[in-house]
Amino acid sequence: MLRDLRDDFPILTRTVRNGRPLVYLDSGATAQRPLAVLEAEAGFSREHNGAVARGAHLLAEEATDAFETARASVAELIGASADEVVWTSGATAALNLVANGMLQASLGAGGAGADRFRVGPGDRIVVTELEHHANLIPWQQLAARTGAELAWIPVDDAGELILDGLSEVITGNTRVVAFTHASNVTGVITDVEPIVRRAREVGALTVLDGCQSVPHIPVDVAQLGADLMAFSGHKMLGPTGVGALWGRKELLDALPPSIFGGGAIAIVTMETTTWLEAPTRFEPGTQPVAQAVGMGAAARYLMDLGMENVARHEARIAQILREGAAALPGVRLIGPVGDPERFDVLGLAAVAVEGVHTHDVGQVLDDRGIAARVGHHCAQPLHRRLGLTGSTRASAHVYTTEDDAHAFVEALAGVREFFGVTV
Amino acid sequence: MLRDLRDDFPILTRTVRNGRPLVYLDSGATAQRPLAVLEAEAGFSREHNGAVARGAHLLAEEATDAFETARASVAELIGASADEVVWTSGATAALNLVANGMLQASLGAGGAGADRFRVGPGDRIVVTELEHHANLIPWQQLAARTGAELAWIPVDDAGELILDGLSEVITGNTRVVAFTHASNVTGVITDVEPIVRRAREVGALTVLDGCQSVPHIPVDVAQLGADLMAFSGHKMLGPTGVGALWGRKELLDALPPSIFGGGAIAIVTMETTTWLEAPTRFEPGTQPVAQAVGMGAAARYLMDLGMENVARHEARIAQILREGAAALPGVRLIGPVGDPERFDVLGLAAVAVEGVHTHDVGQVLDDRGIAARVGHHCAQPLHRRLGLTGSTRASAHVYTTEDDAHAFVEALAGVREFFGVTV
Amino acid sequence: MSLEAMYQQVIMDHAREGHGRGLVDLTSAGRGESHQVNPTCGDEVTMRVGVDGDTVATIAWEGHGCSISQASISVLSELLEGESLDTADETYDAFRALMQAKGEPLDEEREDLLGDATAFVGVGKYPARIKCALLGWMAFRDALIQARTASSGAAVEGGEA
Amino acid sequence: MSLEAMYQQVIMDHAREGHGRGLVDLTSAGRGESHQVNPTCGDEVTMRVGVDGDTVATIAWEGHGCSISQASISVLSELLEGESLDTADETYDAFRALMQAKGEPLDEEREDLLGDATAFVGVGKYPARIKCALLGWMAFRDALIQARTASSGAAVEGGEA
Ligand SMILES: Cc1ncc(COP(=O)(O)O)c(C=O)c1O
Ligand SMILES: Cc1ncc(COP(=O)(O)O)c(C=O)c1O
Repeated sequence: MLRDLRDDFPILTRTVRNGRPLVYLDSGATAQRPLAVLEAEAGFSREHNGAVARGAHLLAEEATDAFETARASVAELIGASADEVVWTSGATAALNLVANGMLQASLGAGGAGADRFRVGPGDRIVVTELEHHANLIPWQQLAARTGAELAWIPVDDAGELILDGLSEVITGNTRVVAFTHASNVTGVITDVEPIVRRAREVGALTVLDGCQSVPHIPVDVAQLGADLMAFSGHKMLGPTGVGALWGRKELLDALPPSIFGGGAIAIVTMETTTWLEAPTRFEPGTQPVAQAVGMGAAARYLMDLGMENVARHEARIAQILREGAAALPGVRLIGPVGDPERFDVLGLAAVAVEGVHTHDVGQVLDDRGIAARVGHHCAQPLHRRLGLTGSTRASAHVYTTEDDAHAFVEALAGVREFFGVTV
Repeated sequence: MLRDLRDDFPILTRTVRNGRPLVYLDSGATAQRPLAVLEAEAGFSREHNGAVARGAHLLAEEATDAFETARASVAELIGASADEVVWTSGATAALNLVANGMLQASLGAGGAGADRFRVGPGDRIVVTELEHHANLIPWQQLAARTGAELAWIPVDDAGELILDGLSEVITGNTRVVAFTHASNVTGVITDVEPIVRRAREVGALTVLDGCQSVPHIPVDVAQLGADLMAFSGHKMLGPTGVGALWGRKELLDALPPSIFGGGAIAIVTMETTTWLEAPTRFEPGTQPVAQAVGMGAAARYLMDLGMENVARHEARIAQILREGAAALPGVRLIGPVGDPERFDVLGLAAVAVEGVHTHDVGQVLDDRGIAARVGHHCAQPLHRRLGLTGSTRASAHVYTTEDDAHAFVEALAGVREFFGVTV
Repeated sequence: MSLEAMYQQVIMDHAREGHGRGLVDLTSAGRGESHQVNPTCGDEVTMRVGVDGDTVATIAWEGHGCSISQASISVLSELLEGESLDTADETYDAFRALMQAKGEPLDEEREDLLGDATAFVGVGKYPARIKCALLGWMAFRDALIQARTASSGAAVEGGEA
Repeated sequence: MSLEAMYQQVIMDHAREGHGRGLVDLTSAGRGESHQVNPTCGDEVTMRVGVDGDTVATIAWEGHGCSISQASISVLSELLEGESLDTADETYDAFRALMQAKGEPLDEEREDLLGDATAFVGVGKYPARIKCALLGWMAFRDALIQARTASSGAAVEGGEA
C-alpha cells in the first residue's frame, strides 16, 4: 500500500468551518498538490525562468530543458514517447484541440493528409451518454458546424454504458468515437477494448478522456489502443493551467492546428503559414512552462508511489464509500457498487439522497469539515437520464484516508433526519 | 521614479555562464516574477486550492473568492470592469478566442446576435505588417477558412506603420481590424486613435494586442476606444499559463464560444447547449486558478508601483538602449530612436549587426551573462519587409537597471570585431 | 455559525409548504413570466406575476431546487402577493442587501419589510448558496418588469380606445 | 568555456570560405535535393547531393545562417565530397554524436573521421546552437537518401533495359 504521505500535502493540515479539520473529498474536481510539485513549479520561476525554445541564453536553455524533461516524465507515466505528448492548458483544451482540428480539416485545412479528420453530412460522430461536458459539447458543436450527425452509446437505468448494441451506434459512416476512460459520476472504468475494436473495424478515430483514469490507475496508451487521449495536470496532483493531449505521432503530425501563434510555425508570410511537426505545431505562444514543470513533478511523484499502489489504495477507499453509501436507507448510489478487488470502479461515490437536494446535503457535509462536490458534475445528460438533477460526490486521491471515507458515510447517514425526511 | 525593487526578484541574484551575474534583458519574451507573485500563487495552492464556482464547501468558496478578486485587480489595471475580463491561458489564446469565435459565428453559431462577427467572401479582415504571429496567423487562417480577404496596414523602410492611406486599407467591407498596441520589435507604441476612428467609420470591430503595452505603460481601455484587447500574465510579472481578453460586455455576450466544456454552460442536452453570459461562457473547464491569482498579484504589484512610474523608468532604459545602439557603427536599430520623453517607444531595442548573424551576436552576449533574444521574435513578415531574417533584442522591465542597458550596448560594440567583420 | 442557524425552522417550514406553488393562468391586464436556472445545479423556477394597478395581484410558480431556493420562493410569494409595487421593489432591494451582508443583520426598517425573509440572514455567509436564495427573487424581478410594462401598455391602450 | 573555444579559428575560416557554395546542376544518375529551415531564426539551406556508384560525387548548396551553420555546411562539403557512402554515413553519425556529447571529445576513431568538424565540439554545450550546426547535416542526410534511391533505381532500370 501507500506510505504515509499526508505530510507531503500542506493543505491537509488546515482547519475549515467551525475549526474542524479538513476532510478533503473533492479530488475528482481538483486534487491537492504535494510539496514536490509546489517546489518544482515555484523553484522553476525563482531560478530558471526564461523563454522556452526561443532564446540563446542560459536561462532559455535551462527553461527548455526543464520543460522537455517534464514532457518526458508525463509521457513515461502513460507509456508514451515524449514527441507524442502535447502540452495544453487542461483536458478541456486538449479535447477541443482535437475537435477544432477536425473542424479546421473539414473546412479544408491540412491538405490530403488531413482527410481522415474531415467530417460532414452523412458522417457520424459518436460519444456516450455519460460524458463530461468537456467530451460532449466539442463534438456536439463539431456536428452542428459541419452537418455531421451526433450519436451516442446509451446508459442503462443504473448509469452503466450499454455496450451490447455497439455496432448499431458505431456505424460504418462513423469518423470518430470519443468516450471517457472512467466516469466522474458513476466511477466506472470503461471497458475500452470492445469500443476501440468496433471503431477500428469502421475506420473511426478514438479519443479517450483520461481525466479520471490517468491520476488514479495504471494507464498504458499502447495497451489501450485508442488514438488520442486527454488529461489534466490539476487532477493528478499537478498545477492548474496545464494538461496534455497524447496522440499517435502520425496522427498528430497530420491534424491541423486550430490555435495559431508564434513558436509553432516554420515559415510565415502575410498570406500563408507552414507548421512544424507535432507536438510543437500545437503549442503556439508562451506555454504554461512552470505548470508543465509542476505536472512533470506530479507524474514523477505518482510513478515513485507506483500506480498499482495508488489504484489499490483507492480501491480500498472506493469500497468504504460505495458499500457504505449503498447500504444507507434513502440513499441512492449512482452506478454499481463495483468490485474494487477487480479495480472496476474509481475511489469515488456520487449519491442522491431521497427528499434532500444535493446543495443541502453538501451544506451538512461542509458543516462537518467535509469538502465534497454537489451538482451535476458537468454531466447533465447522465443525471437527466437517471431522473436526477444533481448528486453529491465524494472522491479520493492518494492522501485520502479510510477515516475520511468513513466520515463521509457517517455524515450522509444523518442528512435525512436533519431535514426531517422520513421514508 | 521606481523604488529599489531588485530584491523582490529572486532570480536576479543568480549567476550564469562563467559565474557572471545575470543581466536579464529578455523581458519582452517573458518577464521575471516578484516574490509577491510567487507567494500569491504558491500560497493559494498551499492553503486555498479548491474547485472554483463549483463546490459548496469552504475551500471552493475561498478559491472562488481569490479567483474573482484577481479578476477585479486585472480589470482595474486596464480601467475595465471585472465582468469584461475573460481569463485565458495567454494572449495567444485570447486572440484566437476572438478569431475562432468569429469562425464559429461565420459557420452559423450564435444566432442573430452574432451577425456582427460573421465574415465571408466579400468581407475584409485587416491586420498590420508588423504584427506578432499571434495576431497575424489567427486572422490569416480565419480568412482562409471563410473566404474573406486579408489586408494589412503596411510599414515603411524604417519599420513604422504607414497610417496615411488608412482608408484604402480599412475599406467599407472591413469587418475587423486587429493590430498591436506596441510592437515587440520596433518598440513603437501605436497611434491607436486614427485606426479606431477609421474602423468605427466603417463599422469594423477593433482588436488590440496589448501584450507589450499593458505590462509597461498606463493602459485605459475606455480611453483607447478599441473593442477587445488581449494580454498575457507572464509578460507583466505574472505567471505563465494565464492571460486575459478584455472586451466590451455586450460584444463578449454575443461572441460565440469556440472552446467548449463544463462550467460555461446553462443547459446541456445531448443535442444542444446554451451558454452563460461573459466572462463565464469563455471559461470552460478548470481554469488556471492559481495562475490567475498570481496575475492578480502582478497587477497589484504594478499598480502599487504606479504605471506612470513604470513607464518613466522604462523610457530612461529605452533611451540608453536605443540611442546607444543607433550610435554604433555597423549596427542598425530597427524602428526609430524615438523620443522617450514623449513615451513613444518601449524599453527595448532590436538591432541587426552588419555581417554578424543574430545567433552569433546572442552567443557573445550570453558569454557576458546578458540574456537577450535572437531570431525573428515571431514577426517574420516584418523582418522580411526590412530585408532581415532576424535581429537581436534587448528588452526591459521594472527591475532593469541603467547598468544593464549600458552592458548591452557595450557588448554590442565589440561584436563585429570579435567576428572579424570590418566596414 | 451552526447549521441550525442557517436552516432556521421558518426556512424548513417554507421549504415544505411552498406558498404560491402551481402555475395558474393569470388574468390581470399586467402579466409577466420568467424562467430562471441555477447553472451549478440545474435548479429551475418559472414564475408568473400579475399586476393590477399599483398592486402585485398574483404570484404563481413551479420549479425544483434545494430547501433554500424553495423556501425563499415560498417566503417571497407569501410576503409580496397583495403588496404595492413600491413595497415589492423595496423588499426586493432589502433581500438583495441581506444576501450581501455576509451574515450580519440589516437595519430595523428593512428587517421589518423582510419579515420571515430575515431568516435567510445566514445564507449570506455562504457565497455559493446566495444564488439559491436569489433564484426566485430574480424570477420575480424579471416577471414583474414585464407585468408592469404590459400593465402600463394596457393602460395606455385603454386610454386611447 | 570561453567564447574563443566555441568559435575556433577553423570555424571562423570555414564560415567565411563556404566550401561547396553555389547550387550547380547535378549530372550524376543519383541526385537528391533537400531544403531545411531552422524555425527559431529562419535560417535556410538548400543542398544537392550527387551519388556515383559508391561515392558521394558532388555536394552543392545555397543558404544563409549564422557562422556555426555556415561553417558546418562548409566543413561537411569539404569533408564528404568524394568519400564513399559508408564513410559519409559514419561521419554523419559521428557528427551527431559530437553534438550530443555536451562538449566532451569523442573517441579517437570518430575524431579522425570528423577531421576539421571536431572543431564544433564546443557547440554541444549550447543546446540552442546544436540545431544550427546540424542544419546542413540534416539537409545532406535527406538529399543523400534521395540520391541513393534514385541511383539504385537507375541501376535497376538500367538492368531491366
Ligand atoms: C506583441 C505580442 N503579441 C503576442 C504575443 C504572444 O503572447 P503569448 O506568448 O504570451 O501568448 C507576444 C509575446 O510573445 C507579443 O510580444
Ligand atoms: C471525466 C472528465 N473529463 C473532463 C474534465 C475536464 O477537465 P478540466 O476541467 O481539467 O479541463 C473533467 C474534470 O472536470 C472530468 O472529470
